[in-house]
Amino acid sequence: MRLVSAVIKPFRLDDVRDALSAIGVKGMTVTEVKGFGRQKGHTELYRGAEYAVDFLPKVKLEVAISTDLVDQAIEAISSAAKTGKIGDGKIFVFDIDQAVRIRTGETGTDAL
Amino acid sequence: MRLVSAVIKPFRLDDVRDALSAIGVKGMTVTEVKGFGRQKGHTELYRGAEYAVDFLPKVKLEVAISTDLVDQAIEAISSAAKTGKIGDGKIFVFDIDQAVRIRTGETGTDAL
Amino acid sequence: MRLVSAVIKPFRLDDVRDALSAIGVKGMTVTEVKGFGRQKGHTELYRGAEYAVDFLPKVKLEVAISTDLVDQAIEAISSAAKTGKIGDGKIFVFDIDQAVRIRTGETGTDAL
Amino acid sequence: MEEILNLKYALDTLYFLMMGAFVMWMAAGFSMLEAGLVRAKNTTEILTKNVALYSIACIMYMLVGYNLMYPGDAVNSFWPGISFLLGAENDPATVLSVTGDEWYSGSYYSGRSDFFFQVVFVATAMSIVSGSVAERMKLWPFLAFCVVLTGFIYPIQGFWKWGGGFLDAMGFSDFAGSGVVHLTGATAALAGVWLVGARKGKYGKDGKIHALPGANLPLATLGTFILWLGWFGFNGGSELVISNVSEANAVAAVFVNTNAAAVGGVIAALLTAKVVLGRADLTMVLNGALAGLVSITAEPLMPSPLTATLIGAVGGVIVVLSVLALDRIRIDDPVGAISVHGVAGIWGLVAVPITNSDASLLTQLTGAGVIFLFVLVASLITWMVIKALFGLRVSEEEEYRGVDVSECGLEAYPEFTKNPKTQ
Amino acid sequence: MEEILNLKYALDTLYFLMMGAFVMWMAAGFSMLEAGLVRAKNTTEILTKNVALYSIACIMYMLVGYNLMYPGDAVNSFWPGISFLLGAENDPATVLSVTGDEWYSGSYYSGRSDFFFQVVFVATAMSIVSGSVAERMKLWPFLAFCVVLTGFIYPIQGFWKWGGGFLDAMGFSDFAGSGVVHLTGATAALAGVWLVGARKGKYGKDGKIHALPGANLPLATLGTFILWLGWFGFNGGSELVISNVSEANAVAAVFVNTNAAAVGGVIAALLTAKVVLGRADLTMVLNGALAGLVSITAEPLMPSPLTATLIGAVGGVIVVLSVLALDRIRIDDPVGAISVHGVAGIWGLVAVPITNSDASLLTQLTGAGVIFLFVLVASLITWMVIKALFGLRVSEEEEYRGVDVSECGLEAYPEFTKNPKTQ
Amino acid sequence: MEEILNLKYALDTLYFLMMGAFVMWMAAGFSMLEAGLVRAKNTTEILTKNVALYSIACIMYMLVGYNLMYPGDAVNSFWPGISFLLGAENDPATVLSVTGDEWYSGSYYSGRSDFFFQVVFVATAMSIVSGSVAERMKLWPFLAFCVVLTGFIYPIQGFWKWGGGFLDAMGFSDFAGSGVVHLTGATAALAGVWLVGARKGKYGKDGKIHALPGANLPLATLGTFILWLGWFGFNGGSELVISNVSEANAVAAVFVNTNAAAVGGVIAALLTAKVVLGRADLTMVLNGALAGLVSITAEPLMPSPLTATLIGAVGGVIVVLSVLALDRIRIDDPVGAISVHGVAGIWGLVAVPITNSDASLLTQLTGAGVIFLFVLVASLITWMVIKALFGLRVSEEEEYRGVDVSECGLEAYPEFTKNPKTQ
Ligand SMILES: Nc1ncnc2c1ncn2[C@@H]1O[C@H](COP(=O)(O)OP(=O)(O)O)[C@@H](O)[C@H]1O
Ligand SMILES: Nc1ncnc2c1ncn2[C@@H]1O[C@H](COP(=O)(O)OP(=O)(O)O)[C@@H](O)[C@H]1O
Ligand SMILES: Nc1ncnc2c1ncn2[C@@H]1O[C@H](COP(=O)(O)OP(=O)(O)O)[C@@H](O)[C@H]1O
Repeated sequence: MRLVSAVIKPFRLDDVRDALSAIGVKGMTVTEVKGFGRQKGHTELYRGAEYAVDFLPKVKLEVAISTDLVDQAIEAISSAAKTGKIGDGKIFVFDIDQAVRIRTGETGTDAL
Repeated sequence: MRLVSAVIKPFRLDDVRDALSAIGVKGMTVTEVKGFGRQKGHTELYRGAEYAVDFLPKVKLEVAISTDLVDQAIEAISSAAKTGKIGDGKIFVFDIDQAVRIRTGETGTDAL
Repeated sequence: MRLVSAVIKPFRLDDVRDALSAIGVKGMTVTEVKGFGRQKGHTELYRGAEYAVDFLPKVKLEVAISTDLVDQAIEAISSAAKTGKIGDGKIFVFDIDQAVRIRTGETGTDAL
Repeated sequence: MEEILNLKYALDTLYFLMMGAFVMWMAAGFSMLEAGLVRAKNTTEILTKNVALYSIACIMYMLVGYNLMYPGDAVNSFWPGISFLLGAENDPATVLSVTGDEWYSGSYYSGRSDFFFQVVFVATAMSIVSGSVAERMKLWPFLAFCVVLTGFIYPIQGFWKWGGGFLDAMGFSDFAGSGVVHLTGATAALAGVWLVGARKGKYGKDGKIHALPGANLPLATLGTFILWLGWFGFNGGSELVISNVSEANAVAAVFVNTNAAAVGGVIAALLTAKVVLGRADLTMVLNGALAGLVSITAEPLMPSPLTATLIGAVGGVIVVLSVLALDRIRIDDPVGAISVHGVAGIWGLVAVPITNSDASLLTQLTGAGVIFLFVLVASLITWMVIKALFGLRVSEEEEYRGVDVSECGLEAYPEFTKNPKTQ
Repeated sequence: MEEILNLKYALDTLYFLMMGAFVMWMAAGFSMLEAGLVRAKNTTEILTKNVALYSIACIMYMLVGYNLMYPGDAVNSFWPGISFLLGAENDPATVLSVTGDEWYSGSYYSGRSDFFFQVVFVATAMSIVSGSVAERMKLWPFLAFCVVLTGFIYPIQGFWKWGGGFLDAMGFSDFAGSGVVHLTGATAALAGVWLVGARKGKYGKDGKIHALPGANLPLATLGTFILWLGWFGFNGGSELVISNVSEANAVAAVFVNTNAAAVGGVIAALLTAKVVLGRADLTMVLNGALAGLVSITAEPLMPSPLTATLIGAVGGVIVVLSVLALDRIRIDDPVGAISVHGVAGIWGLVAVPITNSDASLLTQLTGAGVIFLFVLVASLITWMVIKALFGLRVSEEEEYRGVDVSECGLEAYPEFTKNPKTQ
Repeated sequence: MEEILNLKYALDTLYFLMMGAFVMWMAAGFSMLEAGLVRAKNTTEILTKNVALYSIACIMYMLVGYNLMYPGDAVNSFWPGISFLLGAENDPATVLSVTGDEWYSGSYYSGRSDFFFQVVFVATAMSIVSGSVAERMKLWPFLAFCVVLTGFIYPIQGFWKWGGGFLDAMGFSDFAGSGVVHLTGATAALAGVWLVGARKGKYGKDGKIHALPGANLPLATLGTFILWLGWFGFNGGSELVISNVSEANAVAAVFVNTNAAAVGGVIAALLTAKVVLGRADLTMVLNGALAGLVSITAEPLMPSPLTATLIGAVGGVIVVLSVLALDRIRIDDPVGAISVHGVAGIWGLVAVPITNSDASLLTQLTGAGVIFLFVLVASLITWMVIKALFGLRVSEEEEYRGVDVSECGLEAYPEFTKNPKTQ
């Protein structure tokens, strides 16, 4: 099992969710995060004074899937999240040791 | 060391924290997340127009513990978080390479 | 590649970001979280009635870096985040299986 | 002379309408105060209740309440007799035919302006109830109670004093309604709180009292200021006429004293909170302002400004202690309305003899007791009937998710709080 | 006698100024209502628009509008002729020289107080527009439209009725402006909505209507209460004088009926929403209150309080159905202003003959039709010219990020919502 | 004749009380404006300060300030002499015994109504201070300053002009208090800001000016509208009587001009912000409205409406530039009160001779200088004594966590923002 974790632009979330559903992903968990990277923040003015917006709003999506689905998932996320402009985000893949579905106690890929 | 990461229903958080404390867990980190899974969202009405609530509020709990505590922790979380209804959530376990307590510089399980 | 994940005090975020930039880290992702640990919450009064603030506001910082940078990153975060008072937080390091930059499709350390 | 009468009548009517408009504005005050002191997930519902209760009060009072309270000729001094809708407006020719001293025993302002002033008072009484039972009482049963209180309970006891019933005959003194309006509202609220029970999570098994902090204190502060402004109409209009030197002086004295009592309540509550709780608890300060206002409402005319300040200050001390005490005996009143309007209302009635030699402590206590008992019993019965028919309280799950979603289907601040809709 | 005239004049002026101040307060009401019903990211801009439109209205009406609407001597009953700035104030000596019956045909209150009362009406008409085109129309083009509406379109049709033009001559009846003010504002809004189009995401490709919930319902409720209070000035002041028994009675009747219609609207909208939508939708209840008020505005004097309640109630039913219907035909009005002021405004005009035998249904329909058509055509032309010159709508990306940042550079609630600034 | 006198007195008293109630309402305006412009974590405290300062102002002015400002017979034209509490109300018999021309030199309205009107002015002056020192000054030392300002500093300089002291004798002209009230408040604020220092994080080491955006702009807008409405009372009531044609005309002119100056300020500030900052900064627009109002306050009677608009517009330009300039010299005023009330206040005084030929530029400058210097010195001394005794500023950690928690123990929006309580 792997955890595919993707940081993406917020307004692409629905597209990415649909793309993942299309390849059979049944569940995912989403967190609102702030990102810092090559895409630079900007400076706002309030009453003539500046304030820097360094961190940009992003969404982090975590999907636990069986290992054989990883490439498809990366592909699905990439194409749905891509705008081609700087700041599109990253995908990281982690190994999952164990998974449990709380409601039933199922473990392993059955739990996903 | 392992990181036990659990996505649960928000109103079970206090019970889960108590259950983990009971088995000797000293710390944890909690994030508000939104979940998508078998438990479906629902549709609301506002001035006669619909809006879909697709993502449901969940809480993600992360606990770093020594490897030998993992089964107990899973057990503790599962029983405290379980309502038996759909949407109870998942537990994922990850391997931790290294851990550091910032205040003291302690590493490994001492840092937890 | 490794993911360095640090839970720190919120008001140290800017310092930590600067310290990481100084060692060449180009991007990071930040999440607002609530922490529970040795640092205890406190009790507030509202109209004479008490309420417990058990979870304390923390910030979680996630940085994907190449393995050889891990020690420097830990050092940078530790020294920038340290106040010496309880509750300074933790650093956990995880192994990353794969990384992809969505915009370009680059993988591995090129994606960071 | 006719021109003078025309002007007098017009001036007093204008005065009365302006004062009534100020009191109407209190409906906004209660709405904001209560919306600020409940949790975010129960905000839409409390707003809906406030808008609807005002409306029901106006309709019921027009249909039957006004005539109950001010009957043409009452059956006896306890029961006014029933009749419907409003009577005719004063006839100009009749008005202008009065002479000299007759004037003030006749109709000196528009009958409709009198109705307008009175009707906004009823709404005030009912507004007191909504805050106390907030965050757990169902919408429709609450509105059913509103029909009964504003159509019957309030007007009947109102008749006893202001309609010339037995409390009036007895010499009971209540200038603008510390008893008739505020104690009435608070007593109905108390009955409701008893029957609906405390909010889930308010009182721990271990005897601990938990705080459920209000979501929006600027709104609560705004509500208090609105009420404060409205109170100039509430008390100032209760002088009823302004068109000569003595009356004008009286209205001015009422304005000054009303303000003085409010500021006395603020400072006293601020200091009491600091001493007793160790902090400048803004919600207590706001309660203090209102308690000061309620305290002076029974007699805003006779005190000197300094005395008025002190009467208000005592109200401010009382209200803080009362809020703490009611919590001890597990009467869960999210906005403190029972303390503000009930406890300070009784203090206001009791304080009348200090400055008004026509009033006696005993009569004041009797009056307070009569109002309290009658409204308590009548309200309890009403709440119980409603409870038996429809239930009073939302389900535990609905309370957890917030009554906004279950009762109104709308969140008040959909973008500001985490979505509490689902477990 | 001179003293009497002095007092009459002073009393009527005071009355007029107070009523005007209440109407001015409606500017705050529209601001809060609209700010509460848009999404958080479009809040600063709607506030800016409201403050600025009020200001432009006052300036334009002073420069040219007032004279257009109330010309010394009109060119004909369709075109008043143009002139600038305000005339001189009434001369005291002249005022005091009138006798007896002459009085009420002369100037019975300060000319400046008349201007003050009238100018706040113009602002009301324009405030109706801002809500309907909210969340997507650019700031400066909106203000350009404001110049034209308040300086020309409103005054010209206002002249036709209140300035003694052909609608007045025809017997068209519109006491305080269900047509002249509310229908005018709503029609200009409708034209704007047509040209600017619906908010992105409001109507799905699949024919689905999506909700874009308002961010702050306590604010919307506060706005409604402010408007409600202001309406006492709006209708109550439209009686113009109060200084004798009959006039005082009339003003009082207007107050009572205005309130009655509002409460009728509240209860009717609450029940309609419950029946049709299955929930006590607070935003519909607020619309109901305002629809009740708009409905009675054409004739707040003649109905009995009960009839006024019913007229308002019909308005409350209509507004709920109208909001749903307009959404079906994809007229995207975030705050429901077209339904509240336009549809209920027409109902108000049509309802006049029920209680006022001087009015005829046909004339009322003619008047409504004339106002609607003139304002529609004039507004469409104006909007189109502005669109051609500057464009009306922000870019898609700006709409996504919110017009607060793109148009004003400021967030309304920087700490309460996620930063929506960047994609 | 007696009936006429009765009516006159009653009418003027009613007018005065209504105007006073409007000014009292400004306390809510300042509260909302300031609560909207501070950060969320400092909101409860600013609300507490506003409610408490109003209360202290009322008490201190009753105890000693009113007599200081309007002494029966002053010691000399610089020092009024001290006495306590309020005098007796006008005796009806005496009032009614005056004849003809004597009238307006005697007491033409209730003495209590005069106190009521005056006392709400004091509170206004003090409200100006709270905003400027917000977000870092301690609660209790602030209230200590309030005691001194409202009991002594304000009344003494007020005596110099309105109590018949040397500024009045000199021909200094200040109709409703651009100087006596607004410049006084702003100067006291300036002294406080100097001594308490800038908010942490406002000015970077690198000379950079950082923004600390206000948390709730709808609230700030509401506050501005409340102040705007209140200003009709502030300026309109300063005519003092209304009961004849000339006075009624004067009051109406004041209403119209007050409104005109506000709208001038809005439009000018909007355009200035657009030109200078490149954006339609709502907070500047709100400051512009208030600056317009302050500008016209020294002379709202004589200008034509057009001139009043222009005077307000100059105020609107000035205020934007002043806000930017004060930031440059590191005077950290979170709400812009020093610019709005101080800089525009001076402009208002200086502008009087434009339309009032009785005033001279030199006298106006002298008056402004006298008020500024006296209040500055008196305030500096007071602040310094308080600082020495109790300290003025919260600790750095408390400032970081927000003064709501450290000073009041309560968060204003516990559910809307991240919990800022702990590091
Ligand atoms: N090394 C990193 N570790 C963790 N998150 C990162 C890292 N680099 C970038 N991110 C996340 O990805 C987002 C986009 O990265 P950025 O460098 O701005 O653009 P791009 O994805 O186009 O390279 C950032 O806002 C941040 O949230
Ligand atoms: N594959 C997955 N990867 C990550 N999170 C998941 C995954 N599946 C479910 N979740 C999380 O668990 C929550 C509950 O899952 P759901 O399928 O609704 O019910 P259940 O836990 O009863 O199977 C979801 O809301 C989501 O947050
Ligand atoms: N075992 C753990 N797993 C995950 N997060 C932890 C763990 N222990 C502590 N934390 C996080 O670190 C923060 C600081 O820990 P705490 O024990 O309070 O102090 P210290 O870091 O000084 O030991 C906690 O608030 C929590 O967010």
